[in-house]
Amino acid sequence: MLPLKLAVLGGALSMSALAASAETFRWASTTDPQTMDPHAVNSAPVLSFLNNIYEGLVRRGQDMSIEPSLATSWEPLEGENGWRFKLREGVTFQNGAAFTSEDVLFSYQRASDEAADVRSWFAPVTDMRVVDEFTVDFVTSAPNPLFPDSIANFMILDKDWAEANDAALPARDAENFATMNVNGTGPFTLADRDPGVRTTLAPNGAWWDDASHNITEAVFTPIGNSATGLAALLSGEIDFIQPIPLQDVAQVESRDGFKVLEGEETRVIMFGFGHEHDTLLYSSDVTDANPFTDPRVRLAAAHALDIASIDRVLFRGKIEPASQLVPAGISGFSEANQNRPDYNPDRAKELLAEAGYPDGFSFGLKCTNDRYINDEALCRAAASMFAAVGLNAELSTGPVRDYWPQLREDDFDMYLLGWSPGTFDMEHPIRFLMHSQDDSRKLGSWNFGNYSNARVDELLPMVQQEIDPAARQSMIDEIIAITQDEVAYIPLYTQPLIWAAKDNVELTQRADNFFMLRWVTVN
Amino acid sequence: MIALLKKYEGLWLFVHSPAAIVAAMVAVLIFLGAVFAPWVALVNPYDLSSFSLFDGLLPPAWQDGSNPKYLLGTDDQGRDMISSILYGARLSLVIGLSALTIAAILGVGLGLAAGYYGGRFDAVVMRIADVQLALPAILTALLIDGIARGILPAAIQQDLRVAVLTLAIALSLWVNFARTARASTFVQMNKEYVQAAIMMGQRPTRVMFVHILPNILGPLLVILTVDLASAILLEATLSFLGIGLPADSPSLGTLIRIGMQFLLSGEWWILWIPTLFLVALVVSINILGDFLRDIFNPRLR
Amino acid sequence: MVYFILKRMVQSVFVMLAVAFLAFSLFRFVGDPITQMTGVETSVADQERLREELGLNDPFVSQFMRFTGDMLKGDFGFSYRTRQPVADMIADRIPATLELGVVALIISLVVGVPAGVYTALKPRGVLTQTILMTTLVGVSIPTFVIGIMLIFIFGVQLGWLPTFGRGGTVQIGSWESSLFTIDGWRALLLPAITLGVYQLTLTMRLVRAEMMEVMRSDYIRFAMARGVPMGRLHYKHALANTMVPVITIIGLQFGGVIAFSIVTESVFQWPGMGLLFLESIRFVDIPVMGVYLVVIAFFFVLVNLVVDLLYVAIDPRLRISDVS
Amino acid sequence: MLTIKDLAVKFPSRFGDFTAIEDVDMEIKPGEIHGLVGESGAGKSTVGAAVIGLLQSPGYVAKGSLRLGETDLRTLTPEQAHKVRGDRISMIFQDPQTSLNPLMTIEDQLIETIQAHSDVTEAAARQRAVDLLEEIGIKDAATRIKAYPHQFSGGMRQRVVIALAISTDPELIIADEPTTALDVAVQSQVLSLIQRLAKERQISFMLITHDIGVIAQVADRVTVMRKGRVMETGDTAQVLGAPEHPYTQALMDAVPPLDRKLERFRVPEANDASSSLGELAENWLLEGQQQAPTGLSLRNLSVQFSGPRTSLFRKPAPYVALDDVTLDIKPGSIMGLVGESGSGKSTLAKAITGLVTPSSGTMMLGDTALPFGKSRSRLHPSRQLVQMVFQDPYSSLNSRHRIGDILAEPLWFYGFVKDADEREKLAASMLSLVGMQPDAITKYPHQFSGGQRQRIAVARALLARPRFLICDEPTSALDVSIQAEILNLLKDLQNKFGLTILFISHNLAVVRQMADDTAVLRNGKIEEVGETHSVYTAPQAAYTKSLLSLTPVMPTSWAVET
Repeated sequence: MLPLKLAVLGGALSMSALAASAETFRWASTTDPQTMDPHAVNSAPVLSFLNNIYEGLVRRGQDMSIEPSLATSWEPLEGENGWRFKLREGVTFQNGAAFTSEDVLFSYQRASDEAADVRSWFAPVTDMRVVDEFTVDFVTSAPNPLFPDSIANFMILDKDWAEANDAALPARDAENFATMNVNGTGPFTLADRDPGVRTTLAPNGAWWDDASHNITEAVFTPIGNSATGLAALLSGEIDFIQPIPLQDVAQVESRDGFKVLEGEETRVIMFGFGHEHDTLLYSSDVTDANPFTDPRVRLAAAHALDIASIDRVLFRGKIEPASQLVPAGISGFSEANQNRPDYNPDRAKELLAEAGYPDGFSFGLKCTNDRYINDEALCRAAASMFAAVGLNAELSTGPVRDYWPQLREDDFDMYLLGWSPGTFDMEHPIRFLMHSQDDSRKLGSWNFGNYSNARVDELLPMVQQEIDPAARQSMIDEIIAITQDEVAYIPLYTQPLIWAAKDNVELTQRADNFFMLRWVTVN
Repeated sequence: MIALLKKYEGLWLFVHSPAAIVAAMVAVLIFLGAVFAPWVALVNPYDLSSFSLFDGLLPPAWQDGSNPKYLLGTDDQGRDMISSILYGARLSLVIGLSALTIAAILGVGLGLAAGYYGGRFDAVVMRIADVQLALPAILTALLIDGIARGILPAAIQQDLRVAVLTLAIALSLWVNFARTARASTFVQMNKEYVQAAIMMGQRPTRVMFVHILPNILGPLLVILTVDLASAILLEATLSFLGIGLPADSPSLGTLIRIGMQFLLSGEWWILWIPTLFLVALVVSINILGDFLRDIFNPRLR
Repeated sequence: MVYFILKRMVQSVFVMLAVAFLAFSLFRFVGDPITQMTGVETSVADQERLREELGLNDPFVSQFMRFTGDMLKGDFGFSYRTRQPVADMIADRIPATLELGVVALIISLVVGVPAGVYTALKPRGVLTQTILMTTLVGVSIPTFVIGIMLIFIFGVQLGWLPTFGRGGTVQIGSWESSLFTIDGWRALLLPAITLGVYQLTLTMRLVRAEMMEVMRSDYIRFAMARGVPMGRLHYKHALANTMVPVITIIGLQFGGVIAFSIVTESVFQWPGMGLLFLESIRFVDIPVMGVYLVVIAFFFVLVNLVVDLLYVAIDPRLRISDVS
Repeated sequence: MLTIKDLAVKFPSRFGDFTAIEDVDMEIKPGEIHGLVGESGAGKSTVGAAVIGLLQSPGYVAKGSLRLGETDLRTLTPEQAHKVRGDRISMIFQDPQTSLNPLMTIEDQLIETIQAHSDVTEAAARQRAVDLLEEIGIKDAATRIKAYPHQFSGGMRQRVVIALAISTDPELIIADEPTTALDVAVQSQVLSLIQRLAKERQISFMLITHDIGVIAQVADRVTVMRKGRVMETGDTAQVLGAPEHPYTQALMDAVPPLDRKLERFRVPEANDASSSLGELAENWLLEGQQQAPTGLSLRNLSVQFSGPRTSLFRKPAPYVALDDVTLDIKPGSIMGLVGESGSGKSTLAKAITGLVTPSSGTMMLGDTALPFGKSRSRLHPSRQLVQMVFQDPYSSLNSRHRIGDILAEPLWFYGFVKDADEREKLAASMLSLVGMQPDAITKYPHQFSGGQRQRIAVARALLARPRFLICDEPTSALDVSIQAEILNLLKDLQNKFGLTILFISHNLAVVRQMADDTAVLRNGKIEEVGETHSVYTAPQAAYTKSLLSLTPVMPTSWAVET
């Protein structure tokens, strides 16, 4: 009797939920975009959210490819380094103002200002010029074939609107008008904003592109607690949530009316080493040397890790082991170097013995606990596996907020890092993670352990400027071979993307974990 | 005869209170388990080589797919649940008891002095207590944690985690001790044995600690018990809010926080077994606290 | 009596000042506000200019005076995280927390007081023992576990009540209330119960203890001896006298409500001050943390002043001076 | 009308049933005031509670019959019993401060009581309440009825309590120590009110008290109880004047007379065997007393306390506790200090011991001036020379300390005896000297009765080798027979060691027995001071005269000749 009653109730509820969803699409994620200003904060939640409201000169398609947006075409400049963009005509901002090259210039100046958090995107740019009302030039210090790819998140603001509202620069110590208000060209506009509580978007009727969604209103709610978020989905209060914990996939799949969207993010999770350190910082037994300078020791660490078990227990079979710093499918992926060190604890012990550490040694392992999926659990599992071959990791985990400063201060022996190639090309991790640190040229800026190889450093500029794909790939293959040989990093796996939605929702899961409302249809 | 029986009345009452006996047994069992964890537990959660991810997510012995070696199953790291719980209880009790010790020393000291000296000193102490009351336990703990994160170098934060947590809990609990000690001291100050001691010219410290303190131990003991329960819960709550202990040194609260991830995944034991354990421990301590309260408040008997 | 109230107000001012000082110290010494405000790539000279602009190089005392003065003017500074004025952020969240807290308090009183009276009058009854045991277990389960259990039972499995947020709210002036829609009440129910459970137990136990104490007093025995009807005896005589200490504790319990509202709000994604505070902690958003402290202290002081006034209302000994 | 036969009340406890009273027979006629007298633990209050059906849980009537007129009180259901309460039996409690609900006006409490038992309108009930208050002597009752209990003084409050008790016209009122908490003047008024009510309204009273004087003054008949049993019952004059039962006789012997001084009370002496053990202590005390007895003289001593602050802007009005007191206590003599509560007796003691700081005046102990209050250093010699015996033997000994430690503390603290074993020995010997078993040193205070504790307190005071002893109401918490023993002990010790004693008491009769000189204190002022005999026989001050006349005493004609 009771189960029947419950079933009836449940049915009634989901019907009412269906009725509601025809007009309003509700979704949740863990963090609230902290500002509506596209240049103030360089963080994924903000950029992902604002991509629904603002647009850049170029944008990424469902498969991550670059496609025209506010620019209709672009070509390298002749006679100097840089790119010329032809702008789309007849585009208006949400307040009705026309979009012109002045807005691009203004947005460039705004985004590259000292107060902007995103100014590093424009590090290669030396000058920007307005050619005519619908043509702009970006001049770069060197040939930069990937420049258009790198500015997909560079969003254009209306100059007059921003200046009239005293928001000519991003807010720094106090809010300004752009923190809470928007005026973009994108498919949606802000209807209501209650920070940390609820943000409501409405379709932009005057959008220049054809709207493929059928949403009349979209409500975003941040839900920090993953259990609460999942409960909200399962009780029908929201239509979609991004992400859900891996271990709850089975639960969602087992229920009628819900589906799980699984994909692979482009983010590769890896361990890095303090290549440059003379001694270990966190060792209780080896205090006069840094064993990790020996590639054999680094290889031993790689052999100690049982990726299969990690996949089975921690990730429920949802990860793809990684051999290099980008997943297969990304341009520049080195087909020639697809093998990763296998799980072989005996070999690991041998290698350690060869390197002069038959009994192993202890060292410090730094990890985040709120950055990547199961990051803390991964590190604990890894530490346990390292210990099995004699590598005794002193694990220390912390929030990502404290993490980058620690890495920048070289405060580690080994560390966890996840890397997603912003340009969706292998050049990106080579530039940031493999090239020697070079502050003046902004190279190797995330190569915290300062892995350094002269040949890699030599090859990078060549890769950057090479136009011929085959020649370029062979140079990349050489770099990958070197770094694999020297075990510059231990790539572990590609992080999965797990979203969940009601069955009646169709949406696109893009590999950068950005959620685009314009591809949502509610049936 | 009656006098003799009266002397052991507490014991007598105890023998005739089944709830108290059960509670005491549970508490003692958990306490012993915690103390002897290194000898009793199958694996040591701190020794990463003693367990393996290979054994991860095994259910309790009575379910399919279990390994009889792990009676209550394993967590996502392959740690034996029983071992984790024993070590977790150990850490929870260490934090709880050290926090209580600090709180008791601070609170009883200030409360005694406030009650003894009265006047301005008392007023100042009570205003400080008001400020503390205005910032309730969780808030204080969150704040101290936040401050510690702001001013301590990130590298040593991990190592100081337990200390920070203990301090946070201690600071939020001292007011209870201070208020109780103060109120009881006021009562004792009017007792003639105290006046006799003051009249003799005994040092204030001697009057406070040798004469008054033994007479106000009863209510303090009750506070001690009840606050031990709060301290353990507080630690669990802070862990839930994500500012407790890291997962590699799990307290009971941390185990529950980790377990919350498995609420819906089918691995129920990872959440519910530590939760049950925590509830059993706290209920037992609370029952003992109630029992002590009854003993020390004969009017309610 | 006027003196009594005045004295309490002076004490309140002291508490407020002390908390303001704490908040200020937090703001000033935990982390460097300048590095929090600026990106990694701001030059040192630029930072120094900003420091001078914001008066962070002034003497400590004058900074504190300015801080307190600004607070009194309602200027609470800007959040590091969102760059919004903290005053607005907090003010937006106050209604949610207050409604949650008040409803939880009402639940705890409406259930706790009668339960306390019952268990005091029938100390040996089976029902009494059951109530006492159940509530003991109730306070021994961490609040967050209770909250999540409620969500899964009533939100997910039964589908009766919403699992998060405030549901339908109505804007009354600047006050966003969920008390005027059915939807709002449905959303309020689970969090309020979660928050109320702990207070309920405390209230019940306190009423019980006080009631048992009062029932032994001479005036109750005298009222018994002159045959005052039992109902009147229990409620008019005993309960009224019980209320004085109970009100005190409810005043002090305010702290508990606020504290546990942080947990409850986090579990139910309830958009109150507690949730905001938690987010601020996560991002070391010191200005918000500091102002939250001051606001909480202000409410605490306010509640305790109300408690004092209630005392005066209940107890004629405070209201009317001795004339004999 | 009230007939009690063979009554037994038991309290089930974890150690088996404890029989509180047994074989109690008693009869009270209409309009009769029946005294029920006995020392603590005699079970007097239990009888009263059993009659009105308010035995403290879990006590119960185990046996016997209780009849009120034709009603068998034992067969009533709880509801019927509650109806009888107030309607036919009412009760007056000891402490008027606590027996009225502080949150309700007098009017509300009276009206609810009247309406609970008779079907009258509120207006009628109010009229009756006003009439009642006027009848029992509250002036301006129509206005004052609106007041709350705390607005009445203690005596007035007890009148209100009585008004409440008689508001329903009960046949019987159980008055449990109704005047114990009151000063003599008020006590006398309340007692005459009771007498008047008994006579005019024919209300029967069961007057429970420990005060033989009160019984002698108002009771028609009296029942003497001891340890839960009735010892003797009969007409007051007969029982008190010519007691038949040995217990009653001993009791009467222990009652201090107001009109003459006894050398010693006739009480069974403590066993002499212990006296030889006490030699060690006696010799130790004597050897420390080379100095001659030390007197104390107070000159113009005033003590002010700050009153409660009522305004932020005005300084609180000071409360004068002692006003210009001048007093000389001759070396080696006993000075009696009498006064009602609030007269400043204890303040004087505290001023001398340094617990309270006088605002002006001088204090001389022998030839040395005593510094005031906090300015007296912790090592000042007077801290040893002046010792005190307190009123409440239950709070004057630290219940968490062993008797041995309590007694050894002064020996250690003043540096008399360095060796711990020696201290123990001396302490044990001192116990013998005050009439206790020396093995008591291993026990804790709660293992002793009030009288024994008071002996221990005296022993502690002596172990400081004092020259000046203050006894602040040393016997007011004790039963008369114990009081007699303690008074004898104090007299003996004073004789033996030449102590100077300030003996403070509210009990005029006790002071008469003890003091060489007597001072009468009232509102912080000395009303009269002089040689005890002349103060008692020929008082000069009007206040002294009224005190002496209002103190309830046994008629001299009843007194048993010694």
